[in-house]
Amino acid sequence: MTSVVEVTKYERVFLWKLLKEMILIRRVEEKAGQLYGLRKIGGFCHLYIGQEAVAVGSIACLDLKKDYVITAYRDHGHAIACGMHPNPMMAELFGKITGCSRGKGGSMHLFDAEKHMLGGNGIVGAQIPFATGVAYKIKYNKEDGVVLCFFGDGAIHQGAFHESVNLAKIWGLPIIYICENNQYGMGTDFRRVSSVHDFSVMGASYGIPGKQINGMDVLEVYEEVSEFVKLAREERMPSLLEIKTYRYKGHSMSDPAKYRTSEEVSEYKKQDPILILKDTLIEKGIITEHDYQSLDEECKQIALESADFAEESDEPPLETIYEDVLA
Amino acid sequence: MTSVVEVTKYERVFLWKLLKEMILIRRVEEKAGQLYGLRKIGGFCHLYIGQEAVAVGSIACLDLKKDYVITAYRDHGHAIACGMHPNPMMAELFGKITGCSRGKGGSMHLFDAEKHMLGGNGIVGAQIPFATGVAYKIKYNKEDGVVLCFFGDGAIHQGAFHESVNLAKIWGLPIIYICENNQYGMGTDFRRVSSVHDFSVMGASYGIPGKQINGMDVLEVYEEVSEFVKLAREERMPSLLEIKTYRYKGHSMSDPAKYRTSEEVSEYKKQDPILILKDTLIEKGIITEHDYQSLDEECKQIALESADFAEESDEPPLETIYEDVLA
Amino acid sequence: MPEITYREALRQAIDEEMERDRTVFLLGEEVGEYNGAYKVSMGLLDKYGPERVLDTPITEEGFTGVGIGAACVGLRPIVEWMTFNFSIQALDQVLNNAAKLRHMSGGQFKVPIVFRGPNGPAEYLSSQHSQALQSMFAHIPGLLVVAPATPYDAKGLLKSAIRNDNPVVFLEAELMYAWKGHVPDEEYLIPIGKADIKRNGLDVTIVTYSKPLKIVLDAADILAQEDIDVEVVDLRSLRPIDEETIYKSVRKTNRCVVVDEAWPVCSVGSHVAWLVSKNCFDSLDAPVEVISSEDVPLPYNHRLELACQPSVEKVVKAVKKSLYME
Amino acid sequence: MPEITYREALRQAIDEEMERDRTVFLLGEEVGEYNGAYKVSMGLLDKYGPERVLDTPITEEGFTGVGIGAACVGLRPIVEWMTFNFSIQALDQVLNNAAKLRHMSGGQFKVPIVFRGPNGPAEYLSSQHSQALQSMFAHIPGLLVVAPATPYDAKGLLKSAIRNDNPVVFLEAELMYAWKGHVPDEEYLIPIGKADIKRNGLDVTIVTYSKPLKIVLDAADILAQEDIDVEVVDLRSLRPIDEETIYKSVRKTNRCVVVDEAWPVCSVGSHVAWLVSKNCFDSLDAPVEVISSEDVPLPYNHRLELACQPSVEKVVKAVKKSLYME
Ligand SMILES: Cc1ncc(C[n+]2csc(CCOP(=O)(O)OP(=O)(O)O)c2C)c(N)n1
Ligand SMILES: Cc1ncc(C[n+]2csc(CCOP(=O)(O)OP(=O)(O)O)c2C)c(N)n1
Ligand SMILES: [Mg+2]
Ligand SMILES: [Mg+2]
Repeated sequence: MTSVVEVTKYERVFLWKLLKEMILIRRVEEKAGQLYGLRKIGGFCHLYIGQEAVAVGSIACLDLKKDYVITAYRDHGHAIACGMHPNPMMAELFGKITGCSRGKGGSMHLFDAEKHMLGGNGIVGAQIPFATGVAYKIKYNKEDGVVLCFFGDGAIHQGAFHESVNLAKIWGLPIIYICENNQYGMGTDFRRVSSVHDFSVMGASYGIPGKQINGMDVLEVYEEVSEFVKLAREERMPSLLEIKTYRYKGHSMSDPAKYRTSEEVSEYKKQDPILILKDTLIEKGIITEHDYQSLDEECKQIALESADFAEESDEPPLETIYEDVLA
Repeated sequence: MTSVVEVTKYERVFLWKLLKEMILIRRVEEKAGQLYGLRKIGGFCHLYIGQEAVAVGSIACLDLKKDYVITAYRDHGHAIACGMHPNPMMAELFGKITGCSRGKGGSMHLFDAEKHMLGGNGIVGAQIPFATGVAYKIKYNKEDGVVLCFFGDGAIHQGAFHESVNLAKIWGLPIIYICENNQYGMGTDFRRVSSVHDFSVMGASYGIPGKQINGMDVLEVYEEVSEFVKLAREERMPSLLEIKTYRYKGHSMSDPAKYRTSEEVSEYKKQDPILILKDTLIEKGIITEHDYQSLDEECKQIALESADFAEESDEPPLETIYEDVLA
Repeated sequence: MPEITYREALRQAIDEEMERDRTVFLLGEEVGEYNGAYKVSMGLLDKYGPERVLDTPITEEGFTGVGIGAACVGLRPIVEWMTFNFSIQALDQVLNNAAKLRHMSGGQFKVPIVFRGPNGPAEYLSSQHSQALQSMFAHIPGLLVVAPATPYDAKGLLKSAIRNDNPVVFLEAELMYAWKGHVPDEEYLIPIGKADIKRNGLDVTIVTYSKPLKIVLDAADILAQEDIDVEVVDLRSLRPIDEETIYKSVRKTNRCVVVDEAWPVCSVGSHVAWLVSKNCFDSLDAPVEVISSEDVPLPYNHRLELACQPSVEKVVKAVKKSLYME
Repeated sequence: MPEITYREALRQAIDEEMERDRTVFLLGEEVGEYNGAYKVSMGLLDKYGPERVLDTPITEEGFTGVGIGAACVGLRPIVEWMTFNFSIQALDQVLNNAAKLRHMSGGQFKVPIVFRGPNGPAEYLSSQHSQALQSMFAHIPGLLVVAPATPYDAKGLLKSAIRNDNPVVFLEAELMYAWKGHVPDEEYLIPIGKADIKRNGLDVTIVTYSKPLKIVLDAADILAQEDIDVEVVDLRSLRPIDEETIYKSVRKTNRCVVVDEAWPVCSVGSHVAWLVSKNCFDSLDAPVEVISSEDVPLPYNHRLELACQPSVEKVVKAVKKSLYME
């Protein structure tokens, strides 16, 4: 399968960046999954594999000097797409002091305040009012930024979402609400708990535009989200995007995912976001298979190094228990 | 002004009942307002004057043997329309032991479990999930009833509303969500805090029908709501109705209502729901002015008696403090 | 008596009560097709069907309120919160509806509903997912609150909770689900509001409940080797608290340590410690000690998260302190 | 020193801080065009405009979260909850975001935000609208909690709260808004975490805070006529609690009564009573008494609602009890 977007209009370096970020997310997460099996990582670890095009394609629309990203606990992909280095990320998964959150947050709580990646939130829907507040700051300071607020298909029914969108509309906030519909909230097919199966219609309740977007094609994501970023930036008009995607792994490492068939999973793997971009770029002669292989090697190497970095890092000293509680 | 509905198709006794209930609500509330001024009643006392057609017209669609009514703190009108006698209601406003809630609840917490009037809730929006649960009981027991859930224009933005409607739709619950849009939530014009100004469009987010209804004409309310009661009863399809109305008084007794002009108030008083019905019935020769006057006298008398009843009732004994806490 | 897990004890309690009374039903996230996030409801959907075992969207406020509404008109819902960390989104419904509808209607309603799920830290979950929130619920009049620590108590108390005509907050713990214990085949109920002496002793009373019971019993074993004879009172119910059982024990031992995994301030632990301080004033030979969680959000790192919580060592030390042994 | 109301003291504090620092802004229901449900924000919309004085829809969870987000990126929001009864709808945002974002990000954020509004019973409002909910907030690490009882303390503490880099829960009371007191013209700040001796005495220490301060001082006057010399410690801050000031007083008087208008179980009142019981164990000549609200939802009827709350008589009685005078 190849992208429906005319790729030749993009610079090679941009396409390369998209490809690299997606591969890097995948390789780092595969490494994390492996290390989880070795009990180097514990607790909830929610992998993003299969969904890479969503974070990479939409965050590519931003200028993170002035824009912001906020997401839920399935946050590895967004962190890397925001430019967070895998080392402090992996160290965080290990609970080490060199982790981005000093070992206090773990997988669900990746943050990089400087890179404007503001989490990483474990309470379903709780990041949505928070993200709306970040957008309020942009308006308050008459800045030029926008906020991408990511959440799952499971989160869209939460009252916090609905309260937030209304606030964003009445106050004219530059925020794009992105529902990453990976079809399941834990073991629940979204159709079983949702009154409508096209979430983008919900924008109408708030007088804002809504759109359903194919999230397996990173270029499509990029093109579509760009429009709404522009709308937010230039007209302070919020929007609601439903980006259709799929997670290959269980909800978290401990989920056997019996609620879906292996056929369904294989079906989606055929539209793998990395494969689509790879095939497109090769077909158009923008990269070669060899380019791809060496990029993949490079990403595997970075993932490996992040594991070494995490392994070799120190545990946080006991007295850090009392740190980071109050400023 | 007269009703747009062809009244002659209704039995006189039915029309008389609608008229009487509206007048009774008004007279009892006027009495309550007066007694508040005399400090016989304290705290928050939210009058319904101006909105009578909403409760009376919609509750007239019900069979309260099997149907239920749930509302917020502005509940005097709904209580009377459910057939609650003004005596225990007024006694409750006085905080007397003969009050429907034994003096524990006051104006905001009228209940008559037998008459299926289930409150009376002081937390904006908190009655909406509760009402949805009552509808779940109807489905669970394979009963034939429906629930009318009333709330204000201020409550519609609450997350609790949105979560509830989704549940009602996915479970197929017989409930009609009625937003009584009296244009203000306390001092806030609903347009200032609402993304859309026709709330009935919000039904689309949940795949349920929505409709805007004129709430100053009790017959229009009755006819329209009947349709949706039927839909809920026969097809288990919930719906969202926005009934446009107006409150003549301040938000509560202590509100000087400076946020609106006296012209606006007079404008609405011209479409007074009692006057509309009265004029219609006189015009069609169904009642005479004299009938109306004696009905009004009767209602004033009932209001007066309820005040006497309340005044003469006992205070609750001190030890009742520990009663009604646990079953 | 068969030995079963805490999880299975809960499952049996729900199953038996659903079988006995058709008004009992279960709702919550993943309770049906997934058989429960922690498998407490295993098999119940198959047995009772989707109207009595109801999968909900992730809307704690909404579905908790639905349960309360259904309870007021004659059903007996069991609301499962996937964990108590998420219960705070539903707290308004519990505080302002469940705990008050009977009161503010002058007794017109019964509110027979159980709110249950795992509470307290598990492992490697960081601060949002590692909270022991019982103190907030125990603060609220109009509720009953129970926190059993053994399969036997769990089953007997859950059955009582389901039959009770009041809202009952029922606290479990992820790390307890696999704990085993003897549970009789015959039906039994444990009354809400009764503590239980889990170990008899003469020297010091330890009052505890829920998951920390295990470390308390371990600490008691260690102390026994040093000839310190500990009595362990398991509260089981946090609202109401069985004060008499506690005082009787402390009036015998003259010393008291309270062990509680919640944060210390305004907690069940400090409340019990005050009750003992006041009501056993003339019997106490030493101040009442409280071992609680550290007064910080729980970190993800495992060494740190363990260091924040009550431990055998901390309990041993507190007991010795109350004996002026260090 | 001019005499002003508690309401005006708050207004001045907000006004001065908004004037001093343009990142400070106020949001909440009716704070703007209506000038505040209780008129605390009178005139501020006119002065600062609608972006700094922001009327919100009735969505406590939503607008509280908006404040927290804005705080993490450099603004200093003041969130007004129309009353604390409604704050529970926002508690998830306070507990899981405001109190934890700094922690779970390893210190990457400051969260300079104030949550304020009236707490505790007013009159004739029934149970949903008459709750003193401070104990739930005081339980939570990651927050600061203050509850001033005089216009002077209110102004000085609110200015400190606004300047503080942490989330501060600031508890007022509807019935206190009209109370008057002297407040200097010059700027001053009161540090969070410091209690204040509101009356010196030798015989019994009464620890209290917020609205009950008034009845405690009245009780002290009555007791003085019987030659009972009461010392009154006003906590002012509930998190952290100024333990040293309390202990110093109790070690002098050897007796302690705690007066708190919250429900008794897991409350600020019982927590302070335990702290004193433990840390002044060797000085106490009597058990620490706690006067709290009755452990029931508050009824609407006025006589009943007063009977549920602390009163001068109850305080006098408790003091005498601690002196073994009855
Ligand atoms: C308020 C709340 N309720 C429940 C949970 C437990 N939980 C964690 S993830 C999850 C499913 C969320 O699904 P979705 O929003 O679709 O995100 P995805 O995992 O698919 O990325 C649930 C129920 C939670 N973390 N917070
Ligand atoms: C959760 C919550 N927030 C705030 C309030 C305070 N309050 C009481 S009534 C009200 C306005 C509600 O307006 P609306 O829903 O339009 O109902 P109306 O009074 O017009 O009938 C507000 C803000 C409350 N009771 N509950
Ligand atoms: Mg999902
Ligand atoms: Mg209104």
